Amino acid sequence: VGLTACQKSEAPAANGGSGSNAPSPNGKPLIIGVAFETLQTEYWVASFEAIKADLKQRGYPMLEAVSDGDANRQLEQVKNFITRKVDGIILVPKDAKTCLPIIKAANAASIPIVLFNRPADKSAAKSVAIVADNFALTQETVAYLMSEAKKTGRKHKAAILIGDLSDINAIGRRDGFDAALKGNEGVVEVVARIPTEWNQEKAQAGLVNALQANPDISFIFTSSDFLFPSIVSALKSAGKYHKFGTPGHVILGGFDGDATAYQMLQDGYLDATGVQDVYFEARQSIQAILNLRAGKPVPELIRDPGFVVHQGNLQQKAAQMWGAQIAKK
Amino acid sequence: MNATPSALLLTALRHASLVLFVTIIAVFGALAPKFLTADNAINVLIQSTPTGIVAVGMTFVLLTAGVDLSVGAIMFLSAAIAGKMLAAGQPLPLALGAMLATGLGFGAINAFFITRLRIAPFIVTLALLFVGRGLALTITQTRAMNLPDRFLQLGSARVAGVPLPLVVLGAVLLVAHVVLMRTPFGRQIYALGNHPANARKAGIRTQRILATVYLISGLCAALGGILSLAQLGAVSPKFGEAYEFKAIAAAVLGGTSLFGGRGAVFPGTLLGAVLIQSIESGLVILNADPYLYPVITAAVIFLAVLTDSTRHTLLARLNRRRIRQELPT
Amino acid sequence: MSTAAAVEFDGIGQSFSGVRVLRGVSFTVGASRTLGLVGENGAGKSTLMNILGGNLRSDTGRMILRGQPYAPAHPTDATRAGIGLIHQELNLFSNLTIAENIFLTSFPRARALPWIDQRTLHARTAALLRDVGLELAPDTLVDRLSAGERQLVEIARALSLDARLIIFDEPTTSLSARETGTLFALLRRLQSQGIALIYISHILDHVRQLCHDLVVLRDGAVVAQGPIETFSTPAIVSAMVGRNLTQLYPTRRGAPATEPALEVRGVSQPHIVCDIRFTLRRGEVLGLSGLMGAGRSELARILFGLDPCSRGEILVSGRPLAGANTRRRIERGLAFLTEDRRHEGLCLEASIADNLALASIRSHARTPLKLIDRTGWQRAISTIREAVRLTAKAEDTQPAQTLSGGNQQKVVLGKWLLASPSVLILDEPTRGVDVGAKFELYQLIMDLADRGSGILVISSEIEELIGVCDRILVMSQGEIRGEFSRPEFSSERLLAAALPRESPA
Amino acid sequence: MSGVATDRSWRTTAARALCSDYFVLWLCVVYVAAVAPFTPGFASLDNATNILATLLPLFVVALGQTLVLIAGGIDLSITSIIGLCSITGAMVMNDETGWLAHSPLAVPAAIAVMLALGGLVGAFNGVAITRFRMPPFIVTLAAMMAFSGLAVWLTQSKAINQLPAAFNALGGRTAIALGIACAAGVGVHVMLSRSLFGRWLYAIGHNARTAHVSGVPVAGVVISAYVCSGVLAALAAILYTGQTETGSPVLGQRILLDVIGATVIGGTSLFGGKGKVLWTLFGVLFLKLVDNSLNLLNLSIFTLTIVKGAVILLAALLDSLRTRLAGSHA
Ligand SMILES: Nc1ncnc2c1ncn2[C@@H]1O[C@H](COP(=O)(O)OP(=O)(O)OP(=O)(O)O)[C@@H](O)[C@H]1O
Ligand SMILES: Nc1ncnc2c1ncn2[C@@H]1O[C@H](COP(=O)(O)OP(=O)(O)OP(=O)(O)O)[C@@H](O)[C@H]1O
Ligand SMILES: [Mg+2]
Ligand SMILES: [Mg+2]
Repeated sequence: VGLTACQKSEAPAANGGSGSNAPSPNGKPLIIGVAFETLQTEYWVASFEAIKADLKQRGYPMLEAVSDGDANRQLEQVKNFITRKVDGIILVPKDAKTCLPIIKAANAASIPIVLFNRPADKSAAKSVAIVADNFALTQETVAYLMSEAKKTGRKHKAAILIGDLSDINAIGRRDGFDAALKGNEGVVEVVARIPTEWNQEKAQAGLVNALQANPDISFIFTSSDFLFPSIVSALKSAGKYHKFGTPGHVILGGFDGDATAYQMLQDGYLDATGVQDVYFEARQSIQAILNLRAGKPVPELIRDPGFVVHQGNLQQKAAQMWGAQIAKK
Repeated sequence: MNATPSALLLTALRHASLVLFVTIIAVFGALAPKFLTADNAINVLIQSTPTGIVAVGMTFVLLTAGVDLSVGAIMFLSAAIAGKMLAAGQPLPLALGAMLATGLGFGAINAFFITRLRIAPFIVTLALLFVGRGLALTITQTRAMNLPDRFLQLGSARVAGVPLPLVVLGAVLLVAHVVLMRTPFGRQIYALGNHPANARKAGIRTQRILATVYLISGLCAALGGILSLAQLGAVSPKFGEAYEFKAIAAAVLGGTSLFGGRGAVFPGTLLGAVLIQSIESGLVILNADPYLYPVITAAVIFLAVLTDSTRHTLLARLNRRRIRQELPT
Repeated sequence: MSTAAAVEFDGIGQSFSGVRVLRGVSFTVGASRTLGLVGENGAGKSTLMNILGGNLRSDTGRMILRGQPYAPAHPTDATRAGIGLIHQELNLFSNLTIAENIFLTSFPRARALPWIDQRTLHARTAALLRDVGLELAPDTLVDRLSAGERQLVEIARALSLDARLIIFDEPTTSLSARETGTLFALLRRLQSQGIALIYISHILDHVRQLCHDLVVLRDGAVVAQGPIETFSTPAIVSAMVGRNLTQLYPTRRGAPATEPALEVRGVSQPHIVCDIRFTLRRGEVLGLSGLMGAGRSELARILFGLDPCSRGEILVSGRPLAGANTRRRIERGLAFLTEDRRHEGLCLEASIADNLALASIRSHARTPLKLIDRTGWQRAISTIREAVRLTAKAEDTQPAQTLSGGNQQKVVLGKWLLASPSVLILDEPTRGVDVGAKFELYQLIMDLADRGSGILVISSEIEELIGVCDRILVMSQGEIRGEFSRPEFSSERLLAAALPRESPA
Repeated sequence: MSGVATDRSWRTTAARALCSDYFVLWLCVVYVAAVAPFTPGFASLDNATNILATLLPLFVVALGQTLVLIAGGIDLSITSIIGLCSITGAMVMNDETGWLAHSPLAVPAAIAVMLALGGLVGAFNGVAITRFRMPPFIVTLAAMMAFSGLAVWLTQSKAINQLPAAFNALGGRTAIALGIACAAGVGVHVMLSRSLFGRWLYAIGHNARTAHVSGVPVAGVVISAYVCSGVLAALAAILYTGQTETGSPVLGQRILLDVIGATVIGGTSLFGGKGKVLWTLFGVLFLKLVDNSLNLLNLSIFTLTIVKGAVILLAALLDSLRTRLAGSHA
């Protein structure tokens, strides 16, 4: 809501140039290069928009690049940033390893680089990472779902929608799910592990087939909220889409906290979702660049604790939930 | 010469792909009895409708020795437009009409560049793949869009007890089959694919046929998009991605040649589309290790095509014309 | 009925990438008359007919059709104007049936419905096939037809158009004596119906039998025209080639040696050939005669290793081939000029030089890396160009498909001559080749024989076999039915031996 | 009169430029000249090095694709070969869990394994296509699915780093990568234009039946073409892996359309018999220039895809214009 006002007042500054009235540590506006790996889910779009809005508010021009899942292209893009002499780089790397040469290139040009949402592996290359812990947050979310499942007093058959097997986040969430499962085998038995390749159609078809094989599935976890429309469609066609607390309700859990998830929580269909604090991460990334430029000490890893939103705490957490903000708009 | 073993062998060979298809289904059925239920068969068929319909359009194009790489982009773009229209409160039929019109429009652009400006279909449609996806991303701002429930109801509607998607698929197949096999236009497509220069010499309006073929492909892509949306209920930025490969694979699996002039939509392309979907469905029902999906799918496709090509070689050998009447020895 | 000329050419000129192929061609085809169009390979006959048929637009000049100016932009315009064109290079689609090929642009429709009326289609096709003397089911795939049969289908197609002017561009190249007879009867019937015909052929006897008028083209220009009676055959030949040609066949200098080049012992393949035995001596030109479908081409393909053979032995220079594949057989000295030059003889889009070199290029790859010795290669190409008298206009880098039919044939022959084979099998070697060039081809064949190679010539032209062979075998129903040595040669005896026997009761 | 003459000579020069092998190169030059003034940092030495570094591996893969396309086939499995080779090489030599960790033989052994593996996949493709007469599109599509699935499974989705510095230098140091790519390019060029194999390959692409009847060992040559494509993809995997210093199962997964697109833009025919190394080089260069300039222009991802499509179309349009002009003026 506040964003539009800012955009208007800052409009001339967006052009950058020497006449800008934007304050910055040494008087000139900083050019920040933002390189994303993908913009193909709500979550990344929201993060991207959050960074963009934050930078705009500060009057810093931004260069953008999206590599569409290609680690090599990302390397090219960051090199292009360096060619353009940016003052800082915010990077969503493809994975923990392919980003190392990118970081090295930035180090060599002494440009501060912040990894957004995905950490790099340990190495000599220096960077700051702002991360939500996929593993821990998923574990926490699934643990909540388990406790809900226990309350019903019966054993549940479960399906998990796994993301792209070559995506590090997808793997982290899968592992978090498995970790939460440990010791709870008596409560939940996984009867379907559906690889979705982050594709809605595959998710939908896979879930329909899983429900075909096990019509009594009553527990579904998805590695990303953006697959919820597919899940809802599959559940509806199986006649199993019921509100929380009504008989036949399928326990649903997700990750990300997008607008659809918010809506489903509000309507009482969704049990819980793990939310990453996008606004916190955006703010921290830019602050880290400023601090690095100012020579202040910055920790190598800044954690976004994230939080689980569920039926019990929806009202109090909604304000921090990026999906809720979008849904309200 | 009537009931010799070779006559029996011939019949078996003629229907080799069907035999293989049944074998694959039987294997899945033996491993998971749930797979062989009527419900599941209908499910698999419904799930293969979008691929099937897009592949029917693709078959027309492939028969002329062309290719249409823009089908996935057409699906996405038309879906994005429909999503926006529905969000703006337009009636559903209008949105559906707009989708089909988009498909036709893109088909017309393809046709214009290919027939008027004589650019290779591969390049034209590749370029339109980029343009189409780019436009769609602009329209959606890379956000997922949830469609109103009316759309999902299309997917579960029934006509005289038959699910609507199956009715549409059946109609498309019937029309396409009759057009290809029983109309002058269809037979001329085969002639054109066999030898374009000779087709012109023979007095066929080759440019007109080529143009029509791309229009058909565009229309089928949009129609496939509608059916897919009717199952998903949402448009995501990945919608329709890699559909060009899926459609070509289904057509080629059904015996259509990339070099033109050979192939058929029924049963060829239909079998191809259903086979791909059956494998996926079977694997989910078996709860197979997600890592094995691509390997098994590839193996089955390989086997299917191997059978088909062996069959062709054997048939050609058995069908060789005879000069002499040999006395039985 | 109008008395206007069927068609009038007025100053037609055409060039391809700067080379002039037709220069101011003017002549008239009278109403209901048959005009013979003759000329050397590459004289421009087919090009002129392509202009008439709407495949090409001429650079200069105009045409007048039955008194009306006529400028077709597309082949359909020609069809609509009542012109039927039978192409020199067969123009059929192998993935369609005979019926579909014939009615491709004029399918009979079911009443007011968009789809094809299959019954009418079949009935009309069957009638047309009966007319041209082809006993095949209308729904046979063209893929399964031999060259001769395809030619008949092409003719049936032209008849189906109900054209008032039909052009036959070398229609008998794949036909044997019997089918040619049927065709001529058909042509006479057309003539009597008042249909004008243009008949292009290199067989001057045929032209003489059929035509009322004659036009001779040389190098793209009309060099002679008039009623056929005013020309003697030698006069036509000298008008065509621009010099006097005293002989149609070169005289044989050498004589066959005694040692065998190729021995075939009891070769059999069920349903194809049965117990074929003969010996081809070094330096011998052996003819293989027979009717269409006798199995001559099949035998040649078996000898060359393209088709399987279940029994029998084949020896080259005394050594058995023992199941060697085609490549091995070529290395052992076998060569095979196929009758299907478009699909098996040439790479149409490749250059003339590449086509010429294809079979022998291996011998120019010397270094361990198998790099081509380019000077040696180029030298070989230019020698062979000379030898086969390839038209001087053609450049080595030009794609083979831009050559006239006869010159394409020379390229294929040149390819095999370069491989200096010890046994050369020729399947219809002079198909579409003009008289002058034929003489040269025969000369090349005989020279090769004189150098000690054995030569097997398959031909449907009995005169040709009698003219060049030392000995002739006759095939029928997949068996050898007769052997004739030079003194016994006569068309009647050869034909009699070629006729199929009644099948045993 | 003289006006006509100069007009004619101007036209012949234009026609000659249009017909030459260098057409796409001229297109690149024109593109750079047109775009540089609006694109900050485009015409700089740094950027040229960037373009070069990213162009090399793509060029190497495209070389293999060119061979296969000339023979009238297509190779969709290249991306999976890159991923599979990348992780196998990394498994052999990485410093933590590598089978040959810290051994002096690690790097050469890894390279040998990678190239051999590429060749093996190529041989598999080739044999299936020639011996069993299966369509290349499906064979290589199935190979793509199977081998990239295999690569992801082998690593359980995790990338492998800690590769020896000597190996990383192969792809990471542009000068070395340039040397490797040049060697590959020259090798393939000589093979195509000077060797027996090249002649045979073009003949097969033009008409495989004629080639067979003329004694060309068709199956052997086609299999070799696929093997070459596999080995070149493996070589590209070495370069890519060196650049990213990581063995990743999904390396190069998105370049398939780029590779085929670049090759076809260069002028190679999808129907066989036509193609040259130079054409492919210029095609790759053109594609990379477009990518790079659009990137520097700071266009949003949406606009970028649209503009890229439009530029490809424009290039093709010019190409078809030149073919028509060449037809009427040569
Ligand atoms: N598309 C083309 N491009 C270049 N040259 C061509 C083309 N088509 C034909 N020619 C040339 O035109 C000349 C005439 O060819 P045409 O086919 O008309 O000869 P023809 O008289 O029919 O000979 P033949 O008796 O061998 O059939 C030949 O020299 C041929 O090479
Ligand atoms: N590709 C083919 N497929 C099926 N049948 C064929 C094929 N080629 C030829 N035939 C058939 O085989 C028989 C013998 O072939 P062909 O006619 O070539 O023999 P031939 O004695 O060489 O006669 P000619 O060469 O005069 O036509 C014919 O009846 C022909 O129809
Ligand atoms: Mg001709
Ligand atoms: Mg024959």
